[in-house]
Amino acid sequence: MTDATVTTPVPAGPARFSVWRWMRSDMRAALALTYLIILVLGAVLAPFLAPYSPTEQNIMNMLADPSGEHWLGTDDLGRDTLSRLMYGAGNALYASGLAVGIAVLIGVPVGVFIGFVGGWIDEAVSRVIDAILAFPPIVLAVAITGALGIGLTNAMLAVGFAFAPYLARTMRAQTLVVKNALYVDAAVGFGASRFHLIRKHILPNAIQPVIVEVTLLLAVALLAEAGLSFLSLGVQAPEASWGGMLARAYSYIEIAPTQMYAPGFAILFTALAFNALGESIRVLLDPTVKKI
Amino acid sequence: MSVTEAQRPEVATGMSAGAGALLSVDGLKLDLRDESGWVRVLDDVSFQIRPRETLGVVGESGCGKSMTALSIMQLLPPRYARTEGRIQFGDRDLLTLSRRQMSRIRGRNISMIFQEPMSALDPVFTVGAQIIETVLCHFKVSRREAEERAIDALDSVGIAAPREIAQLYPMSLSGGMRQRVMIAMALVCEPELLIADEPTTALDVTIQAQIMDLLLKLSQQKGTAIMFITHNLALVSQNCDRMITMYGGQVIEGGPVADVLATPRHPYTTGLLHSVPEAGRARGTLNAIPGRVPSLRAMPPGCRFEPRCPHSAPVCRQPVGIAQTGDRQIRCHRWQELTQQQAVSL
Amino acid sequence: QEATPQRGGTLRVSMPYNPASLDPITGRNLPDFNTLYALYDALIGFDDETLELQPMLAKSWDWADPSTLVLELQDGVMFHDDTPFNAEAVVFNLRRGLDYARSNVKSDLAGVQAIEATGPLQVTIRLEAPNAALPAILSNRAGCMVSPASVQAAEDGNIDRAPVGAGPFRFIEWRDNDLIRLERNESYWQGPELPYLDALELRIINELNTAARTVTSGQADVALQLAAQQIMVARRSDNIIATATTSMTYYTAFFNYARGPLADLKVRQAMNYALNRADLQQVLLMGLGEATCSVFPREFWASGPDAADYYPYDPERARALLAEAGYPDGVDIATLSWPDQAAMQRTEIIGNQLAQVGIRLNVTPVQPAQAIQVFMIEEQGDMLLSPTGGNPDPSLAFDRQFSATALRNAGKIELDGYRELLEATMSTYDFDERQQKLFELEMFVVENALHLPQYMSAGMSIQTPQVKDFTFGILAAPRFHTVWLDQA
Amino acid sequence: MTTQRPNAVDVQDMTVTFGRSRTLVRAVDGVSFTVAPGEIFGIIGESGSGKSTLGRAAVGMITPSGGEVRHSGVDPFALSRKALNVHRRKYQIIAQDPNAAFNPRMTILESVMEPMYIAGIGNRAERRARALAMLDTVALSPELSNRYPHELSGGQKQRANIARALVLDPEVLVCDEVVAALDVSIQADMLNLFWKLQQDFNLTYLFISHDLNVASHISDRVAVMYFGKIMEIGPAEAVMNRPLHPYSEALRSAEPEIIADQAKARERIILQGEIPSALNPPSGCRFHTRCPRAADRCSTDEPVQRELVPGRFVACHFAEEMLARFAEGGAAMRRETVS
Amino acid sequence: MHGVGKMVLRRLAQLIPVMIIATFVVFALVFLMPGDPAVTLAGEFATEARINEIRALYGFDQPFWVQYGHWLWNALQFDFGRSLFSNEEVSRLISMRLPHTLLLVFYALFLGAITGIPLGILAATRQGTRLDKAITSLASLGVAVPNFWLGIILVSALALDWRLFPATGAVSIFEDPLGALYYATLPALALSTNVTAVLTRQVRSALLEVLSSQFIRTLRAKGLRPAAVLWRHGLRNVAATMLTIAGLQFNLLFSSAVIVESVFAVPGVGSLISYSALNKDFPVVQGVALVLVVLVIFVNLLVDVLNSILDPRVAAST
Ligand SMILES: Nc1ncnc2c1ncn2[C@@H]1O[C@H](COP(=O)(O)OP(=O)(O)OP(=O)(O)O)[C@@H](O)[C@H]1O
Ligand SMILES: Nc1ncnc2c1ncn2[C@@H]1O[C@H](COP(=O)(O)OP(=O)(O)OP(=O)(O)O)[C@@H](O)[C@H]1O
Ligand SMILES: [Mg+2]
Ligand SMILES: [Mg+2]
Repeated sequence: MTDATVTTPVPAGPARFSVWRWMRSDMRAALALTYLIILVLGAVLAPFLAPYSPTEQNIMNMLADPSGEHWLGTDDLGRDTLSRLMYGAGNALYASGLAVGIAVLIGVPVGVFIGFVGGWIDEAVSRVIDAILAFPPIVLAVAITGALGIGLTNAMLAVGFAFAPYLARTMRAQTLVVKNALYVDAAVGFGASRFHLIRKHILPNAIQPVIVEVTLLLAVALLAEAGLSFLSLGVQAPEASWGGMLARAYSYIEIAPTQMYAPGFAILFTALAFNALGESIRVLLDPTVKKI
Repeated sequence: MSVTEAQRPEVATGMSAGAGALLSVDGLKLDLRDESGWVRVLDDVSFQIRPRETLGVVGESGCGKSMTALSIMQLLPPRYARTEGRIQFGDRDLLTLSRRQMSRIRGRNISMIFQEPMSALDPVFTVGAQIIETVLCHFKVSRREAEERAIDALDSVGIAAPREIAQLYPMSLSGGMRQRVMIAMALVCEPELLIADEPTTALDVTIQAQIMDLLLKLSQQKGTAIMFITHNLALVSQNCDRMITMYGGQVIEGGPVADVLATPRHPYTTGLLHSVPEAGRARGTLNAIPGRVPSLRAMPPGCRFEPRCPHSAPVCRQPVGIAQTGDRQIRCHRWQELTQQQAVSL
Repeated sequence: QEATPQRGGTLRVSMPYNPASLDPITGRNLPDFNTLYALYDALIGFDDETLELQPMLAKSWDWADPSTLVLELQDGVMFHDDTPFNAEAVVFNLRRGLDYARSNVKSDLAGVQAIEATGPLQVTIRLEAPNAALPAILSNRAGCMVSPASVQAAEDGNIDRAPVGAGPFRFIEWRDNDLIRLERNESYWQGPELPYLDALELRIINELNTAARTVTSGQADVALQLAAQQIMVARRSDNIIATATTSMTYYTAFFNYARGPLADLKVRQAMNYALNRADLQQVLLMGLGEATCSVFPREFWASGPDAADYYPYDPERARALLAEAGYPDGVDIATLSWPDQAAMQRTEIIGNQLAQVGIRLNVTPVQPAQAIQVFMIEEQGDMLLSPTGGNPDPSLAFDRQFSATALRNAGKIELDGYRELLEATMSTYDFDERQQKLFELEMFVVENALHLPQYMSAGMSIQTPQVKDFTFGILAAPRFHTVWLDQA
Repeated sequence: MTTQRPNAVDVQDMTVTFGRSRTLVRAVDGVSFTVAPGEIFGIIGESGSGKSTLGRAAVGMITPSGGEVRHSGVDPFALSRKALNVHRRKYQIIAQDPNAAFNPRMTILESVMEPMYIAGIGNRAERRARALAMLDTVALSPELSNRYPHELSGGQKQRANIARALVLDPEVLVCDEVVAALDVSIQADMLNLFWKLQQDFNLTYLFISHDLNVASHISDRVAVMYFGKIMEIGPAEAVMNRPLHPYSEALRSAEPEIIADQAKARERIILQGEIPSALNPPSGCRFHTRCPRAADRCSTDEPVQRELVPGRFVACHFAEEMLARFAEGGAAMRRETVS
Repeated sequence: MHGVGKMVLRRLAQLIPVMIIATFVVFALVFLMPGDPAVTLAGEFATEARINEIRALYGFDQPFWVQYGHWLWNALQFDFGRSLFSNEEVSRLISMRLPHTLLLVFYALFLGAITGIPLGILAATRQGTRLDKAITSLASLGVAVPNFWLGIILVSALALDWRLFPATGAVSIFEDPLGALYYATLPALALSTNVTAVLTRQVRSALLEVLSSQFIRTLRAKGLRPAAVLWRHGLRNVAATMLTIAGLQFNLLFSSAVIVESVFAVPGVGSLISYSALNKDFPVVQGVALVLVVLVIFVNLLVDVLNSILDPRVAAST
């Protein structure tokens, strides 16, 4: 081998991924990200920013309309809606994150595994996945929540379980595609172990659509939390959760209809932001569109 | 399935373009738009196709062969493509036609077949239906009549059981069969010009031979002129009357095939000829053209081949037009010098 | 009302609960009576307002001795299937209540030794021990008379979905969780005029706002068992009549006083002092209920003068009691609560009030069915927040909550003196004496703070003005036979 | 070719099948050949004839369902899984499509370093140095090494592909259609490079191509495959110019040539029909459905492969006739070509 | 078609294990739930002895496998048992309630289709324009909005304020088809936003992909007008996508129906199953889940069959 080339300086490759450029290229994603950052900040800094405690009751001033004192009014126990919304943001993010985290933790390894080994294991597990997928997810989530017990965490675990098969299916399909890629073949030719193949080649390349799906699932999980809270499965009083706020507001809909709006729009906007981000990541990760 | 003269639209009969050309492309420029803005893909492309003649178009990948064809057919979306120049077909400039007028010419007077027979047919319609559709699109005939013509067309491209094949979907046909269907579809309206964009590249040699044979036979029978696009010089040498070589979005050389291949005048054509491997040629000594085609956004201002040209001289950095000598065209500052050198070295 | 009742029309009722069963003895929930009393007449009736017992299918009842009750029956009563109602039928029904495997009234009739038809229209019931509650029991599920023929005709004697009674309305159909349709009993024994209505349609709508909306949007005439929110909304509207009547249902928290912090009387009392019942009632029932420390409404005959306000809101006292009990830094109470929004809201407020004195509730939300399992059978948790009540007889109300055999008594212990007081209320048939004994029992429960009563609920309903003479009685079990529709 | 050393690759009666029962495809069906060390062995055939499958099985990437494969006398399939993984490093494949040959999430340099990482060779710096050196060997400028695959042209990727295959010092390299996706001018360059590398590293090539010109240009010997079987094996030049099998002859004639007027005039054999379905292969000689010479016995008897002239193996009933024709017309033909 | 028949058979064979697994999953889940139906069955003033009696009476004290096996055996004979709580035959419950849910689901699909498909086509044919952006944004909104929240808002606006539609309830489609549609309009509208949004997006991207594929160029090269290219070939090629989406949405619509049905007091299976699951009404949950799963699988099968008729490639690949 020619050793002379060893010292040849290797200039840096093309510019790396830059969030800044990504955001500039996609206004909607930029907006979504900004919103989510504000949301996270709002949630984290809620103890400092929130005008009131989220659990401080003032039942003499219940269901107050928005005013200078309470920007978004008060709830059925006279608690400040804005403060609850801010504290609820944390729970909302925690809830979606937890559900999707569980789904990823279960779905991705299962999908990769069965896609990679194939054969009867794949066949059998795929049937189970089919069976679970045939259930309306909320029905499954209701049943699982029932089994785990009521509460935000349990409800979101249930949602995570219900979504896991979706991810597993996507992951399996991707694994099947990537498994047959020429570069995997090449690595096999170099004597790569299965572990190496999965870690270095299959996972990084198969995970792409899953990343997109995960972002979209965050929105779905948020909506599911609202739904389950509406069915009284997700509440964990007295902590604030948007779904719980919505459900509670619903029982006063005719007395204080405005109470429906704050948590409803919070859910809507956040789901919207997750979706916009997901769509943007989809474009970003699409190798045929060279954006950055 | 003959088509009476009366049915032919005016374009074809009024053959008034200069020097009896069927198609005459003049100073064609094409700009395409992508994420980073407009880029010139074709720059001053000129050539002619005479009735009944077969014109070969060769060049490396990305030199603009397909874009030329698509510009003639006006199949590029106007939002993303801008064309300038003249494309004279019969007595009309295709670039000035309305969309409706153009779609009457497409498939009727000029038809086109594409490289990928796998994806060039609509997968959800039977091949018969797709040919019938073409007939109905251009002739006021009954469905029955159209069906007959479609079967005839399939028969004429050497398909043994045309009625059965017509019932099949593209996916159940082999690549060769699909390409036959494509040819049948392109020729069913008996156009004056057929543009064939790498019709055999995806096929095996034996099938390629069948298809080329078929194309030539049909074009001779029906008097169809062919613009045959390929990157395979050998195919051109065997099947075409005249040829043009393209490089970087320009025509750099043109003329009768025999002449051009025997005495190539542009260093690029020479390079291409010398890079073809052959049994018995000493191994490791193929004459490769060094370097790569520059990107469209970084074309040299002068001769586009200059950076790779073994004969590059300072003059080559000046823009160069195309010169006509006899029935040959050449775009090179130094072609005369080089021809002499060659003569001397011989 | 001045207007004279009119005959005819279909009354459309919205109610939130699907009955568990239309067989009186296999059903189990209070709201079942919305339908049961329309289908069945019981042996003994009661006054809607006072719960005073009245003759019904039994013209009269008499204690021949402290453990023998003799019933004289109405003559000429026919079941909906045109079989006659007589002593045989009564014996059949009571025996069925005792013997049928799926019977839920076995414990009600537990002390019954023998039932005999001592005449065509006379039945004699012999008891093991005196039981003053028996007539009231016969006004309830156990006393609802079912056609024996219909039971014999049914597979396994299961008439849950094929009820045949002698009530004012006969059964047409029951679409589960959707609709129950009843038609006028043309040969109702109480006269040719009654009932006034041609038919009764009970639509089951679980969601209260939605149920209320059926009346505001004209899709129903009456909506039953609503919550305060709906009443408030309805009161804003001119052409909707909203009513709330104090009912026998009360909100409380069951204690497991056999162990843990709640085994200490001082802690139990501290909790009772820490509760601001007036506020609670105001917020949750919007003032429509009645704050109380007792298990009965103040007006009820068995409710004594001192019980209802025994524990005034006194946080200082509560704190002091806690400290005395050895919890100066407060105490944690493992609490179970239902997960629905209304229950959660209640729990949150109570939790907030108790927290002021250092009593911290660690709330676990559980479904109602599960709550009984967890708290009463598995004996987890210190207390369970739940509504309860609606017993036909005051003695039963205590027995079913505080006796060692009662499921609600999670600790399964009785405090000294309780049993004697309870038995005294059962063994006397003299009204005044019985009342006195009941006052004593009530005070025993209140002083010992055996639970955390909060307020009496109100039976709440809304209706259109066309609906006349509809009342939602103190038992929250409406009777429809005198209701009529003003069709003018 | 010395006979002392064992053959680099020795394939005897190898069969490779895919699928089961009704979907059974005999992609390679009873194929025998040997490749000497340092030889370039060309494999020619139409699409679907089993070239890639043969190449992959020959280096142990797929397990044949019948027959034998030996690498310098060693049976790779007798090795344990671990040992095979190690063994395999000396037998590399460069695949046709350079665009799919690289993990899109790894830079070229990382990809080239990967085989050494897998093999556990050296530390990171050493691996990097060797990878860069190898990239230099295939004339890929180092500034490209930190790019991602999609940022390189096809030719550049194919160079990197070669570099990656070479970092483990293989003995045998299967080049599966390595220039098919490239433009002529780049193709010429690559062929030169392949030749040079073979010389420099004393490699053994199985050079698979459907392009007769390419395969015969670079190979010492070629095998012509049709439908899972080898029709003819012989020295490249001889098979090209004096084919002894009608299929080789037809291929040869179908391949266009740049000899302007002459080519047009030349008598061309245009085969009828296409390769039959792999699911129900024709009986007898597989080629008889398209063969211009086919006789009755061709559809019943399968011709055996025999050595007609030293070094030339043919499987055709008419091989002797074809040979005789060359004996007569050979001189005349040669004259023709020269003029 | 030959291929289609085979595919149907194959899918039917696959269906059996899937269904068995599905029933097992639900049975196990319901079984795992803490709480005891016997407690509920015993009533408000039950004693512990009575609860034990009921447990034995209904066989709740049997081991899981026995209960499951028993149920499965009966289910195979189309006997799903009776509701523990209302004693209604589960099959009758389902037959009374399923039509309501199906009406909602199909109505929502229909509403989604008549809005989503044209919007998708419009966006695809105007790709990159403001209109396209507006439509895609609208679609995002449709995915992000909580259905039941929308339902509540629809009720308060359209039903209570403007009195355009009935606020709640349902009418049987068999007794009064028009009335049933009238009643189902608001809930279906609330349900349909997701379908609209997803269809818009998917039709758009599928159509874009089809329109940029090679054969579209062929069609134009042979002189077909853009309209013919779009309507005849473009749509026919995305038909499979649309059907597939509709099939997937079918399942998700049941999901949303669970909550929306309770907001609108629609006596469908959605509210039934959630209510029964919470009460551990085994037979009902089991029966409804089984029917839903069969329905979903059947609809997917139907979609596959239609797809393979519409698109020969599908038939070949399965
Ligand atoms: N949408 C586009 N925007 C910008 N440039 C484009 C676009 N489409 C094609 N090009 C460029 O136009 C040039 C000409 O492409 P064209 O397809 O005509 O080449 P070709 O000669 O047909 O090549 P091939 O042999 O690969 O088919 C190429 O360099 C290509 O990169
Ligand atoms: N993994 C596989 N499973 C099933 N059949 C296969 C597989 N790989 C190849 N085949 C079949 O084996 C036969 C030979 O394929 P192979 O790829 O070896 O041909 P090839 O000569 O390399 O063709 P090409 O020139 O198209 O690359 C074909 O009929 C192909 O369909
Ligand atoms: Mg092209
Ligand atoms: Mg191959």
